[in-house]
Amino acid sequence: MTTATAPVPDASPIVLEKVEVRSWKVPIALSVFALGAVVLFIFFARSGHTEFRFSQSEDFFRIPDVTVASAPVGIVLAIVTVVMALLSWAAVARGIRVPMWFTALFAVVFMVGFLAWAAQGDRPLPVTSLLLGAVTLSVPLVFGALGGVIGERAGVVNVAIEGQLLGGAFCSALVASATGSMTLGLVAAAIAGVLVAFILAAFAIKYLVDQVIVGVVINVLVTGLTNFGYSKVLAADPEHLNKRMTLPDLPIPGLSEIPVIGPVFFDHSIIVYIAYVAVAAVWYGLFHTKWGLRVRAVGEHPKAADTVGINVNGTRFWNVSLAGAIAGLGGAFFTLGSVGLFTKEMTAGQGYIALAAVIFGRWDPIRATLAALLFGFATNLQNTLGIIGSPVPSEFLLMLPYLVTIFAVAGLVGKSRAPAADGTPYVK
Amino acid sequence: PSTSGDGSTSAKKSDFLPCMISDSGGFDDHSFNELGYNGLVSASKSLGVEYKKAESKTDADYAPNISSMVSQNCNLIITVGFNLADATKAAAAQNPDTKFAIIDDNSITADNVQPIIFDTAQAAFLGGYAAASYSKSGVVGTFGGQQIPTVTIFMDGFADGVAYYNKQKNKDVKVVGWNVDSQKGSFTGGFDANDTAQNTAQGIIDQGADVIMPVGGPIYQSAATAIKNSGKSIAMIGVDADVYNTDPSVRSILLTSVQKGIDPSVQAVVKAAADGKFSNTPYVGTLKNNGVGLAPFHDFASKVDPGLQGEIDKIKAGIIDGSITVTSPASPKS
Amino acid sequence: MSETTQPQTTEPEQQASAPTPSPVTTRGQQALRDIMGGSFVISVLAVFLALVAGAVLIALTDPGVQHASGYFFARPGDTFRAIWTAVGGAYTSLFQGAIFNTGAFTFASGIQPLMNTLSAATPLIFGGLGIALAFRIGLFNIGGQGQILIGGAFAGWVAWSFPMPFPLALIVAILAGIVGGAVWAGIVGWLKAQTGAHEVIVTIMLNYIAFYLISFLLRTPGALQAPGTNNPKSPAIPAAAQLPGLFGIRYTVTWAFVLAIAAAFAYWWLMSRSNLGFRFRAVGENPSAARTAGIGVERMYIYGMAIAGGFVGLAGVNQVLATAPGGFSSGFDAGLGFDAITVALLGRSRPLGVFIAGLLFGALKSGGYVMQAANNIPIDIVLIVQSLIVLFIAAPPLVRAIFGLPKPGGAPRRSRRTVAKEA
Amino acid sequence: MKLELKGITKRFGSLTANDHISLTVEPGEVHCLLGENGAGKSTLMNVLYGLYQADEGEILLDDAVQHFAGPGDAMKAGIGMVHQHFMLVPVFTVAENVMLGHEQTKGLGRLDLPAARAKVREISRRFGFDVDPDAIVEQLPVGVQQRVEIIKALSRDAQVLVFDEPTAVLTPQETDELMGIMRQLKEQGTGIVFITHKLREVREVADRITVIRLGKVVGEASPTASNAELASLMVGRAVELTVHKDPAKAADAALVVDRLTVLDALGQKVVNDVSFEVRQGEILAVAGVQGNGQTELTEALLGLQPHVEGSITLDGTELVGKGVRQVLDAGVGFVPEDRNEDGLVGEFTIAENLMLDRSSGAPFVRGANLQTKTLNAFAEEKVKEFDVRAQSIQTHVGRLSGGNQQKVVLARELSRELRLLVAAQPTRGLDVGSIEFVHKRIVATRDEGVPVVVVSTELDEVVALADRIAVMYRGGIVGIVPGDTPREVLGLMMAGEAPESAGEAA
Ligand SMILES: Nc1ncnc2c1ncn2[C@@H]1O[C@H](COP(=O)(O)OP(=O)(O)OP(=O)(O)O)[C@@H](O)[C@H]1O
Ligand SMILES: Nc1ncnc2c1ncn2[C@@H]1O[C@H](COP(=O)(O)OP(=O)(O)OP(=O)(O)O)[C@@H](O)[C@H]1O
Ligand SMILES: [Mg+2]
Ligand SMILES: [Mg+2]
Repeated sequence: MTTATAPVPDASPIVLEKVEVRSWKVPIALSVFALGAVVLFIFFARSGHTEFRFSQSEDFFRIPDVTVASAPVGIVLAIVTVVMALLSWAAVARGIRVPMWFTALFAVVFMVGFLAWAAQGDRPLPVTSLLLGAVTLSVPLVFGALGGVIGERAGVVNVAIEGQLLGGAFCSALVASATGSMTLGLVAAAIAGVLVAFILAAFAIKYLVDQVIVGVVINVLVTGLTNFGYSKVLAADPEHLNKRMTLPDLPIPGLSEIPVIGPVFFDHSIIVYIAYVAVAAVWYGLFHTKWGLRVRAVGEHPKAADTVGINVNGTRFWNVSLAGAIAGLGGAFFTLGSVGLFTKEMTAGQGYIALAAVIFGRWDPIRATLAALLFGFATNLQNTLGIIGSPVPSEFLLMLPYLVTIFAVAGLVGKSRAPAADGTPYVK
Repeated sequence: PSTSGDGSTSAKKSDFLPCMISDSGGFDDHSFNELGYNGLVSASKSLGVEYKKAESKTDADYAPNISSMVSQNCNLIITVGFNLADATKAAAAQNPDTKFAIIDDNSITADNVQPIIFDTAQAAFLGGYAAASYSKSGVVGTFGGQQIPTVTIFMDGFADGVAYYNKQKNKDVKVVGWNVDSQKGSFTGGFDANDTAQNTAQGIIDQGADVIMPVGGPIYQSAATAIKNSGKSIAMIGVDADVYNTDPSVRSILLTSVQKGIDPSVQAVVKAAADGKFSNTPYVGTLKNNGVGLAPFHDFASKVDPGLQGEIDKIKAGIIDGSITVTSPASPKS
Repeated sequence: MSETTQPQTTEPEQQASAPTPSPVTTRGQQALRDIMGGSFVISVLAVFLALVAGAVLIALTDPGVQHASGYFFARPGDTFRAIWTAVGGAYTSLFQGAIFNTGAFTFASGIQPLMNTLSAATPLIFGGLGIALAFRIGLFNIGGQGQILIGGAFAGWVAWSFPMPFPLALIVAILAGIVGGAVWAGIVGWLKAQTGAHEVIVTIMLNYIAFYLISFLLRTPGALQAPGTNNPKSPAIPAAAQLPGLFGIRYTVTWAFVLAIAAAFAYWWLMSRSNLGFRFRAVGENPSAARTAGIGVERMYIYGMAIAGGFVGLAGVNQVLATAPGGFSSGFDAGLGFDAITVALLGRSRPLGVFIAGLLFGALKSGGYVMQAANNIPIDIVLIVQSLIVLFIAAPPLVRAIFGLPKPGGAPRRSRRTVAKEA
Repeated sequence: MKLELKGITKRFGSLTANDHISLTVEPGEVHCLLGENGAGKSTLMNVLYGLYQADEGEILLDDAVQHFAGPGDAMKAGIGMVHQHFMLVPVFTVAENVMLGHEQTKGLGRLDLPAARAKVREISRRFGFDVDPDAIVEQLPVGVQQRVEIIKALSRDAQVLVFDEPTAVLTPQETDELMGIMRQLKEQGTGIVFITHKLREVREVADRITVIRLGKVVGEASPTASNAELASLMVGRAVELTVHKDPAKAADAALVVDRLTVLDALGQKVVNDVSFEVRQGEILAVAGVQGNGQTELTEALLGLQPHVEGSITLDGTELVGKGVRQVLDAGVGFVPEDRNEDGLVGEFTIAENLMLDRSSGAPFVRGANLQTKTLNAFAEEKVKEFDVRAQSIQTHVGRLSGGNQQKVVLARELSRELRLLVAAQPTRGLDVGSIEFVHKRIVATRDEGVPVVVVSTELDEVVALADRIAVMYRGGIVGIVPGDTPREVLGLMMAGEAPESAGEAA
């Protein structure tokens, strides 16, 4: 048998015949919302007007307010949602996948309708501050989610984001007030995050303890430590420690003047700009650099990485630490970035929401950031509607971000693919 | 700052041991737990006795905390907040020799329990009136931590005070963040000075409010940050203590404070008990007994209407003599 | 997720039972080695290490120690004496609050702390069993808080809405609590089965949702709010539905403790003796093999979460019918949901283990109250000690390294192949 | 470059996987390593490659002693390895996989992908490969993935190349092609270590053969040695290489699969319009290269696949649309392809595993109570009958050897009243002795009149067991041929050629 002439098997990727598997998830979800729209906007229609306000009084350029009649707009938009839901059923029945933009458009229509319904009354709905609040509320989530993305891309599930945020918040307040330097406070926050990450890394990587367990226990530990430290250290010396210090806003010249966009994105303190940079850097780093290639290799197939000379556990260790630094920095937002001082358990479960953003964002820094923004928006919607008076009890609005999360992980994300070795310790 | 042992600095030592248990807010809540604690510390200092304190983290801690205080042989146990009512009641029944006092609750009738309650709506009414008078935009706002009576009583009084001003002056100052009739409004969901609180305050500012009364421990700090960030001239009304004194950093924006005299009332109750004059008659803080009140305008004295203080004094007198009635669904029923 | 059930799966404890001592070590040496390296000693040492860490924190933040250390080089003895006073005092209080109050005048009041420990342990055992059961199916139930809230609310609502004579009212209320917890956790199982939604995320989210839901109902007249008040608080539980004191009203421990023992037995029977438990374990250890063997993995997720929620719901029942029969407010879960996770981990998801872990953490808790009252040490120290215990337990090699202990079954460890070939 | 291993010893706990092994590979030589499962071949290569550190012994390259702290060092020294299980990151492109570990970067740390692509193309051209540098690895057929592995090794200028069982996943044609590549490398002066279980391949390319048993070198053999000689050297005793079986007795069709199509989660037709019948007392072997739909076919038979169209009837009963429980209750015995993943619960005891698919009702469950006594008696009996070697029935299955694990699976599946047996890769990873046993039991089952479907990628096994052979390629059945069809024809069919033309070509 001569080898040179042996039939060369087809080297093209296996392209198997394909038919669309019909998934009724999207039509079902849309129908549920459309039904809600019909019930709320039509059966519980509210007469009167809804006013959307886009500009703040001091804005240079002003966009005029928009006032609409609540009931007609609600009815029309409810009908639109019903039509869109029907369209999605029709599409799936014909084997067409409901495109993402369609779902997004549906969400926007529903949201406008909901706002027109809920914000009815003589108080205008301040659109700009609704969005501004969404951005600020999402900043710690963005930091946490970036930490989560890096950790999980490297193969270590980071449930300890909560602990890293809390540790960062505590140390930033402690160091900033003790030294009087907020820069040192930021550095301290990052270091605190790294220290928490060390515990996670040691137990997950060296002692092979289940990573979810370590994460949960670390969160309890950090809660205990910061509460203890608060009572025994910060609160024991109120003259010197835990004094209110907040980072000043640094409006970006030019950009911050743009109506709506300017105040929403370009008039923040340094830590928010760090978040922007971090998102871009993590995205670029993960997908376009040697570092990112190695991180992803270690999270997908550690043994393969090992066989090409990459130190798997070392890579994991340092990247979990890096993730800790980023999440810890996010902790400083709670103190230096907004409240100015530390209070017990002030992160209030945001770390877990950040974890949800990681999954919702399919382990991608950009998508995770968008997910974080969505959670921020849901939370702030609650604030805003509470102020202008809304027919929905405040507790139900407060539930909103959590309901959104469940919807997200159950409905929209489905079984998206985590890094293959995520959560699995590497033993040679 | 003080630990349990070192309240004993002054001369006349006594065996009297007053103790206090916080609710789940903790003693550093910048609110009624802290004020109660301050009262305990002051009273102990002046009596020259030691004291003990225990913080509760959750509702389940109340009963064990009280029982450990009993086992520490406390003579008077002050429990802070209506949440501790059941635990206090049970412990009082089991330990008839120990005296108890409970802040913000009037549900217990027992020989050894003294309720300490406040008709805060009266003071908040004055605050609302002052806010309406000071407002130039015609919009004033309030928001709360959680929707519980000890919070909404402030908001009710505040809104009623604004309404009273409107009636008197034939004005139309609006209140955002609280609707007395529907009892719905704006709450941050907790008593933390966090972003939610700051955004809530921001939202109220966006509604054009130029006076804000945040009700609920440290959330005023978030409101202060929002006010400073807004760059507008907006005034804030403090609650519980005279915030001018407790937090100098907000003096420049503080119009006044709606005071709830927890600190002095605790002092009074502790001293009475130490002197053997404990009584189970409720201590009700009102404008009349200065248990509640409106703080001075301090730095804002020159900015408010020159006649305002006079009007306030007159309304106060009216409330005291009953010619003006202030009621809230949350008012203490006695 | 088989590691969840036994964080130390890399530790072949069972090897201790393999009757194959190597010729170089005697049977006795081997036994000693196994005991010293085995899980019991590790557990004891883990508790010890955690207490030492707690002691360090206590000493570091003690004003007396700080004062004495200011002149450490002049008189180092003072510093050590101060440390001894601070730590010794704190742990004495811990003991007196958890086991026996040596300062009490009568034995009956002396054992009050022990009774407090039992009553503090009760909800931890219930919760721990629920979390442990989920672990055994390979599920991570972080939703204890929500399940306690809903379970407790169900129990309470049934108790005051349907007046019945004594044992009946109590039984019905307890069952309602179980159902409440089961429903709330069942949602998680259902979502996981239907959509693959990760239970860690869903349970956490449902905690918040339950909290706000209960908060809303508690301030809504006609729902859970006590009639005639404005406080967000429920009506009192009628006496017929309250869990009576086990040794009279003198002690806090109620019949709930007996119920906890029964629950541990039920758990044991379910997991070790019933075919449903067999399937749960199969799914937990290897879902694909279970599926191939015709076990409905998704159905097991739903059943398993629901039963786990039922156990956790009992913790809610305890809070409502025993701890605070005067009516509850929205925080009555008291953080038990998270404590229960540590109990399940420490108890290694075994019924007896969970029971003992519950007692231990119950003791820490009730001792913590006295430590706080007597020594002004924040009760958060308990949280720290608790989480450190679990961390140390999960990493036996770390504990062994710290104490220089041998590996269990070290040298005579046999490979699979040789066992098979020889046998 | 000359490679020398001197006295390499590697222990895992008390197990000595390599016991003073020495061996030399000259430049331009193909050195074959032979040995049964677990003999220590891969371990030795992993030591050479720096993945494990030897407990004793040394590695010399051109007479210089090497100290490899990790694979990075070994690669730098000029050693390349094509692993038994591919070491490719499935979601990466070919170029990314090739550059991983020695990435070149441009400004801002940006990966220099164009350079990596060029390298892939250059090597592909040199060896006549057709590999797209931008293809995602997991979408490539295994044969191509293996070329990526080779490119990866060559891109680092390997002087010594280790192939660890590279042919296990290849069609006979692909195997021949690989032999060609090896010869080409050899001519360029590369030293090659070649590990395989297939004696035919050994004799074709080997210059030298070393046989390892239980971690020790038991001897060298010449490429001209017979199969029987090599096999007895490997196992240490004479081995029966063929199964005795009588011709199948004709009977009624019991299993009828008609136009079966299975879709995976992405909607791809992983099994495409497949029809066949199996008669009572007949073994139908499904041959084909791994990944051509056999797994999905067997899973569809058991009711494990969610998207199935077409019909499967067993003795007239429709099985499509039924759950696994009902299919098992209909009398289907199932030996899964991956016993650790799908067949056994490692943390369960032997006894528990024996009742795994009978956790409802008699005899092991009464009411809701497990009947431990009944189960233990049953387990004792089966352990004896199937010669499962373990300390006791309470031993955790995870601690048994692969062969004994497989016996537990067989004992469980064969002790029910069967109307169909489906066995996927029944002897994968087993040593020759265990293979003998499993094959005998399968033939015995057939002889009891049970229809049997055996799926195997090993042509030897297919030829040994089959009464008829169905060859699968890319989801479809290329053809169903008699059991005595020549290997060459089967090989061509496995590459997708229809039986007629395959017959002509061979
Ligand atoms: N990391 C490890 N830890 C413990 N034992 C191991 C490890 N790796 C391999 N072994 C054991 O070492 C022995 C040799 O394994 P190895 O993989 O080298 O065999 P092999 O000859 O390559 O077998 P095969 O033909 O199945 O590939 C086996 O008994 C195996 O179980
Ligand atoms: N995957 C499945 N999908 C749908 N129905 C199922 C599935 N598995 C089982 N069933 C049906 O559900 C019912 C109960 O199944 P199960 O296997 O638990 O029965 P069982 O063994 O009798 O239960 P138990 O032993 O607990 O009494 C049966 O009617 C069975 O046919
Ligand atoms: Mg091998
Ligand atoms: Mg059954």
